[in-house]
Amino acid sequence: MGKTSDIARARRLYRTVLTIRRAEEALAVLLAEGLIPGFIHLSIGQEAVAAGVMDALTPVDTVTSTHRGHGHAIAKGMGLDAFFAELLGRDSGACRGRGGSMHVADISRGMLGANGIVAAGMPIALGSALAHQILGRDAVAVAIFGDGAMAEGLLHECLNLARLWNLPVLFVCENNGWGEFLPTDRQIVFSLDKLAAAHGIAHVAVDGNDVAAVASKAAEVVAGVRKGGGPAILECHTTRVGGHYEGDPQRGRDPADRAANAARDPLIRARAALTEPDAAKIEAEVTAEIAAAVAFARAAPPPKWEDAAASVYTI
Amino acid sequence: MGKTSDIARARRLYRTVLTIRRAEEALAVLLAEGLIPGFIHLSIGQEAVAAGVMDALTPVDTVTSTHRGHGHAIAKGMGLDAFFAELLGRDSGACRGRGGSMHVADISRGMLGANGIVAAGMPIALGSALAHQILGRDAVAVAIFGDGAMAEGLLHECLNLARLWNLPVLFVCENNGWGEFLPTDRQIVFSLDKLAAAHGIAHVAVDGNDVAAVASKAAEVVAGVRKGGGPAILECHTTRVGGHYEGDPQRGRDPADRAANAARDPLIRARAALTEPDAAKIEAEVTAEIAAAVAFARAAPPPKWEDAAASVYTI
Amino acid sequence: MTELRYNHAVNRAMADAMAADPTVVLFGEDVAGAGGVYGATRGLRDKFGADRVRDTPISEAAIVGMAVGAALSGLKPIVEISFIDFMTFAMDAVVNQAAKMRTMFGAQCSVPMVLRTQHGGGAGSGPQHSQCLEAWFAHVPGLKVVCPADPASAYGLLRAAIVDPDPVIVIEHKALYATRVPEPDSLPILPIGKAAVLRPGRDLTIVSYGAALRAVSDAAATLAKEGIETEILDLRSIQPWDEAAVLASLARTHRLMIVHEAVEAFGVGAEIAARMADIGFDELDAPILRVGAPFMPSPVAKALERRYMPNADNILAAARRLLA
Amino acid sequence: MTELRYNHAVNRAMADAMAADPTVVLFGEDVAGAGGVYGATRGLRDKFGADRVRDTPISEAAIVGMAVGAALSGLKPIVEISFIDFMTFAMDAVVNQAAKMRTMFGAQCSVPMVLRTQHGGGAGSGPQHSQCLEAWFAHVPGLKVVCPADPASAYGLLRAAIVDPDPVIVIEHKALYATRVPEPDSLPILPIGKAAVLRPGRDLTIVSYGAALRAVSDAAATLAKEGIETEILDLRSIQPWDEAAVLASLARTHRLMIVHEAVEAFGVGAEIAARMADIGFDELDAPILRVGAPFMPSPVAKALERRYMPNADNILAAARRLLA
Ligand SMILES: Cc1ncc(C[n+]2csc(CCOP(=O)(O)OP(=O)(O)O)c2C)c(N)n1
Ligand SMILES: Cc1ncc(C[n+]2csc(CCOP(=O)(O)OP(=O)(O)O)c2C)c(N)n1
Ligand SMILES: [Mg+2]
Ligand SMILES: [Mg+2]
Repeated sequence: MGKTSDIARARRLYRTVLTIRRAEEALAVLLAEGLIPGFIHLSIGQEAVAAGVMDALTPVDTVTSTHRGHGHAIAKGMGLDAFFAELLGRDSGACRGRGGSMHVADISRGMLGANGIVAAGMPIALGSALAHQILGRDAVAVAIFGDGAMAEGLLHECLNLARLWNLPVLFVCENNGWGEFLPTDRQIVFSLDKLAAAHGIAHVAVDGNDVAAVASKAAEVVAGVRKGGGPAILECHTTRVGGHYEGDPQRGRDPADRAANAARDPLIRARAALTEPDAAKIEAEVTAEIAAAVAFARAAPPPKWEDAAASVYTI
Repeated sequence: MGKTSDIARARRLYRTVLTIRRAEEALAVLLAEGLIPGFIHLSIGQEAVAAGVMDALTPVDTVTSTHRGHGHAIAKGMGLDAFFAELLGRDSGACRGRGGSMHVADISRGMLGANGIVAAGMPIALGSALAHQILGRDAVAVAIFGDGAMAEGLLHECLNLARLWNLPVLFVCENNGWGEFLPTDRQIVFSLDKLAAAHGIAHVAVDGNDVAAVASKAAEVVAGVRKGGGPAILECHTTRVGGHYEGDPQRGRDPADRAANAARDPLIRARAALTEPDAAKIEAEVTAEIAAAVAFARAAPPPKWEDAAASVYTI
Repeated sequence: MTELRYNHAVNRAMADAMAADPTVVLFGEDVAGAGGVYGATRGLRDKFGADRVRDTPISEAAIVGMAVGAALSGLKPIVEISFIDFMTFAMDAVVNQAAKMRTMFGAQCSVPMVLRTQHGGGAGSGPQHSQCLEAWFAHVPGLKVVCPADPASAYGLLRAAIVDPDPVIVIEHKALYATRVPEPDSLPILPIGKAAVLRPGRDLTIVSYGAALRAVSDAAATLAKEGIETEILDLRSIQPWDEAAVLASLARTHRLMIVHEAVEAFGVGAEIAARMADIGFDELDAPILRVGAPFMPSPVAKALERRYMPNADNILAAARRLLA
Repeated sequence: MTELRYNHAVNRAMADAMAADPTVVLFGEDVAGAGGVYGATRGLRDKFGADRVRDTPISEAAIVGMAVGAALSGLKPIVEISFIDFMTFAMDAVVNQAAKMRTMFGAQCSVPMVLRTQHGGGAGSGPQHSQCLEAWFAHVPGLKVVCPADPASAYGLLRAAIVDPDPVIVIEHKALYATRVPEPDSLPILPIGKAAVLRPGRDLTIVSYGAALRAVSDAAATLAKEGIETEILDLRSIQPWDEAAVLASLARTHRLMIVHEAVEAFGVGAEIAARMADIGFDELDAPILRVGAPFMPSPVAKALERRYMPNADNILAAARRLLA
């Protein structure tokens, strides 16, 4: 890859990481104002996974995500207006205010939804990959899951099926060491590399807080899957800076752990690849974009009750 | 082990293998006569697993079984009268005619039931092991499953939990190469030994048609589990001589496969460990026992409708 | 005379749909090689290839979840779960994913998948292989549920389910697969949500569906000998169900009974009775009666299962109460 | 004045049961260290030890199946599934195993397990975290289902569930955990299957349960101002439910409405209405009305969720129809 494209990529990745960070920071404010229905799970500290993985995908590639899916949606191309309006439950939201934080989806861009059910996105990605395969599309499906989801039987069913049918699916594990309120080393006895080996599935590990590393590993692995090499696993070691949900008092958490996370901040590391003027320019742009989208969402009208029932079935 | 106990064991094991074989042969006849409700899955060719594993257990040890569970129930000590009467749906059956073939259970002997749902017995064994652990019982729980069940997520959830909590549970795989009507090599991409290794669980493989080998391996592995060594897997390579259910036309099956199975008959091999008079004596006894039990069951009255509703809840 | 068997009608519906639309695919345990436990998928792999007709491992949760994803990405998957009892492993994909996606994604997409399964007793299959769980699915907004009672319905409703843009659960009945009728002149696609009057009558209405209709017909024949004319409605669709047809029949007979094989308590009959106790109240000349299975797991012993399932005797007894 | 909070009542029920019986154990996701998503299990591990109170991995199917096995082998497990929506992964263990074992094993054993979970909306939790799925479990012979609406019921019914020899599903409500009442003088164990008259009245009967009772009470207060006296029944138990109490109330008021937060179609109200349209038919002076959620997944937007859930306005409108 040439120098220019290297720089372009670094800029692009930094922009995505930053957009996710600023968007989620804005969400925390909106939540505190009481504008967001329900609870939200922020991905602060994990943004490089979303940015790096989605950088390797085309618009026709499909993604299923998790309860912590804001970053994935943004990185896959969901517009910020639609994103914020959805989070605020507005009619102009991506899902017309029906889904909210845990269900941000943009089917036209291959973002098949965040998901409120742990592990549930994985077989959906598998099915999407099956469609790619049968319809002869030059496309891959990506199943994002957290390390906590390794305890769900669904992961294992999906790995077996993916390998058996040689499906063009990439499993991306966001391994942040936590599953809800408990460290995953107290939940899971096996490691993903050994599990992958048992299934004959390629496993690649990467520092999930180094967006350049994620992007280049993802590009490599996705290329293999795209060529028909069958399923693969990309395990991204990352950090959940906050609690499980925004507002989580994090009773059981060691303060040292939080400090260690701060030192690995993917945003700072992504910025280090840029010149100061480059970074500052992107920051100004992103700040303006977020502000505009938040303003749009704040002003957006709520959905109308009269329209709601009409969407249950296709008319 | 001394010579006398070796001989005693060989007799015991042959008797169990033979009892299961003759019992199931009798079932085939009873089914053809229209006396058995529903369909039945025979374990002909797999009897050495039941006989060998149960030989390593005490009455307080618990077992959960599969849809192909006749042999497990008999080997765990279910009386033949109760067994046949249950298969014929009689009131004196082990389950008073409510369960039938797929639900033979004898809780007092630690036989927690055959199970019509693939993989469903495994977490039940886990729970039983948890009770043994918490109540400080000198007991193990055994989860029997077929190789087809390896595709169910439940197996994977159970392996993880068993290891995490160091539960006294032995997973016994009856690997007969089939899952319903399809060879399991077209269903499952991983092998149990590698999966076990990924979980840090001991895995022991054995020729499941050599009852002496199964018994001695089972004794060894069960002893380890009993001592608090945590979960283990015993994989028994065995042969399903018949189809999935009795009467299965076995359309997709290679005749060569059936012939190969016959050569590995566990009954013939178990008999070879005995003198001719020894074997003949056991055969005479078993034949008489089965005949008596079948006669008992044939004559046994059906359950009364009036009693049925009373058992739904505990009174 | 050529005849049409129920399982062949199911098979033909899939074959015709697959021939008409290359995005229709079929997968499930033993559907390809073995042709399904009840033979309903036999020959389809040979006709349409191993790419479109696939045997799966025993992984119900993943299989159904996969259908959801396939439906989102351009296929029209048909997935077979061989016994409705095994749906207990796949409820998330059906209920939390397929049923909700259209609404929770703001109508960005449809989820055009069909889940074929079968329910019911009478075959001594025991408590874990005889359940009728359709009421669960009928309670879930976003799903449609049909229960074909005869070969023509099996064909017509399955074709309708496959072209329907939303998730449809097609529940066949194990005791019906071998039933046959004379080959019909035509096999139309039947609309989801429409009931059929199987027998007109003026004295009482019996609403039923699936295999229970046989006992209902037997009872009606007995009543007819006594000069009592029963109107029999085959619901065909459980969700949505044909409220207008039931109300119209009630308005003719003023007496209503609902019969199904599922457990009576909290079953499908409850909804129909409840709805008619509201919108049909003024038409009622007698209590609304239901006949369903008693509140116990289905027993395996033949002597018990016979009594457990709704039969002509139960129905007659209820009819006499209704007409008293 | 000391007060009793709903989640503390749940906690106390478990603590008292665990103190009284060493075979009672508790496990579930984040119940031990974190004390549960709604704080209902806080402190129990400290009191009873890490052997009896355990955090599990995120493996709902295995967890519930494990409870079944533990119950068969001498423990009285309480398992928490933090949202009823996640029960979709654990239906086999509840429905095919726990519910059926006593019957299908010929009454050799009981399965004394408790499954605690919570349902319901009003918190903007969205379509996959707001469902009310109690009707599913009520349809399954062998299960008992309770829905406590207040702190004293939360205590009394949970204690009853724990001593009950059969599997009981205890369904709390996320919007109730923080509600409080003055500390009662005593906290009795409440019988499963008995309803409570929350408000006596002569003009109409409203049967409800769980958090929906708040809207029912509001509506009744409005009606009272107009001189209309509503009798309110809190069912408390859904399976078995107190048929005698509902019938007795109907015999006093001759008008019946059922209100719940679950989707109306095929919901709990259907069974109650259907039953009363049979055994209570002669008492009815008006149609039986139901108020429940409309047939759509619950939406997350506040403006929609408010309208989606049954509220005093819906109930008043139905009451006026009932009294017209
Ligand atoms: C089936 C299911 N079980 C439990 C939950 C509750 N829950 C939401 S997120 C979560 C933790 C999942 O772990 P991981 O995927 O690692 O997510 P992280 O906490 O790291 O975001 C749990 C248990 C759920 N949403 N779905
Ligand atoms: C959950 C579930 N899915 C499917 C079935 C149908 N079924 C019964 S036995 C069986 C095969 C299981 O494979 P294995 O355990 O290896 O049994 P084998 O055929 O060797 O006896 C299947 C698919 C079932 N009973 N339960
Ligand atoms: Mg995590
Ligand atoms: Mg097998």
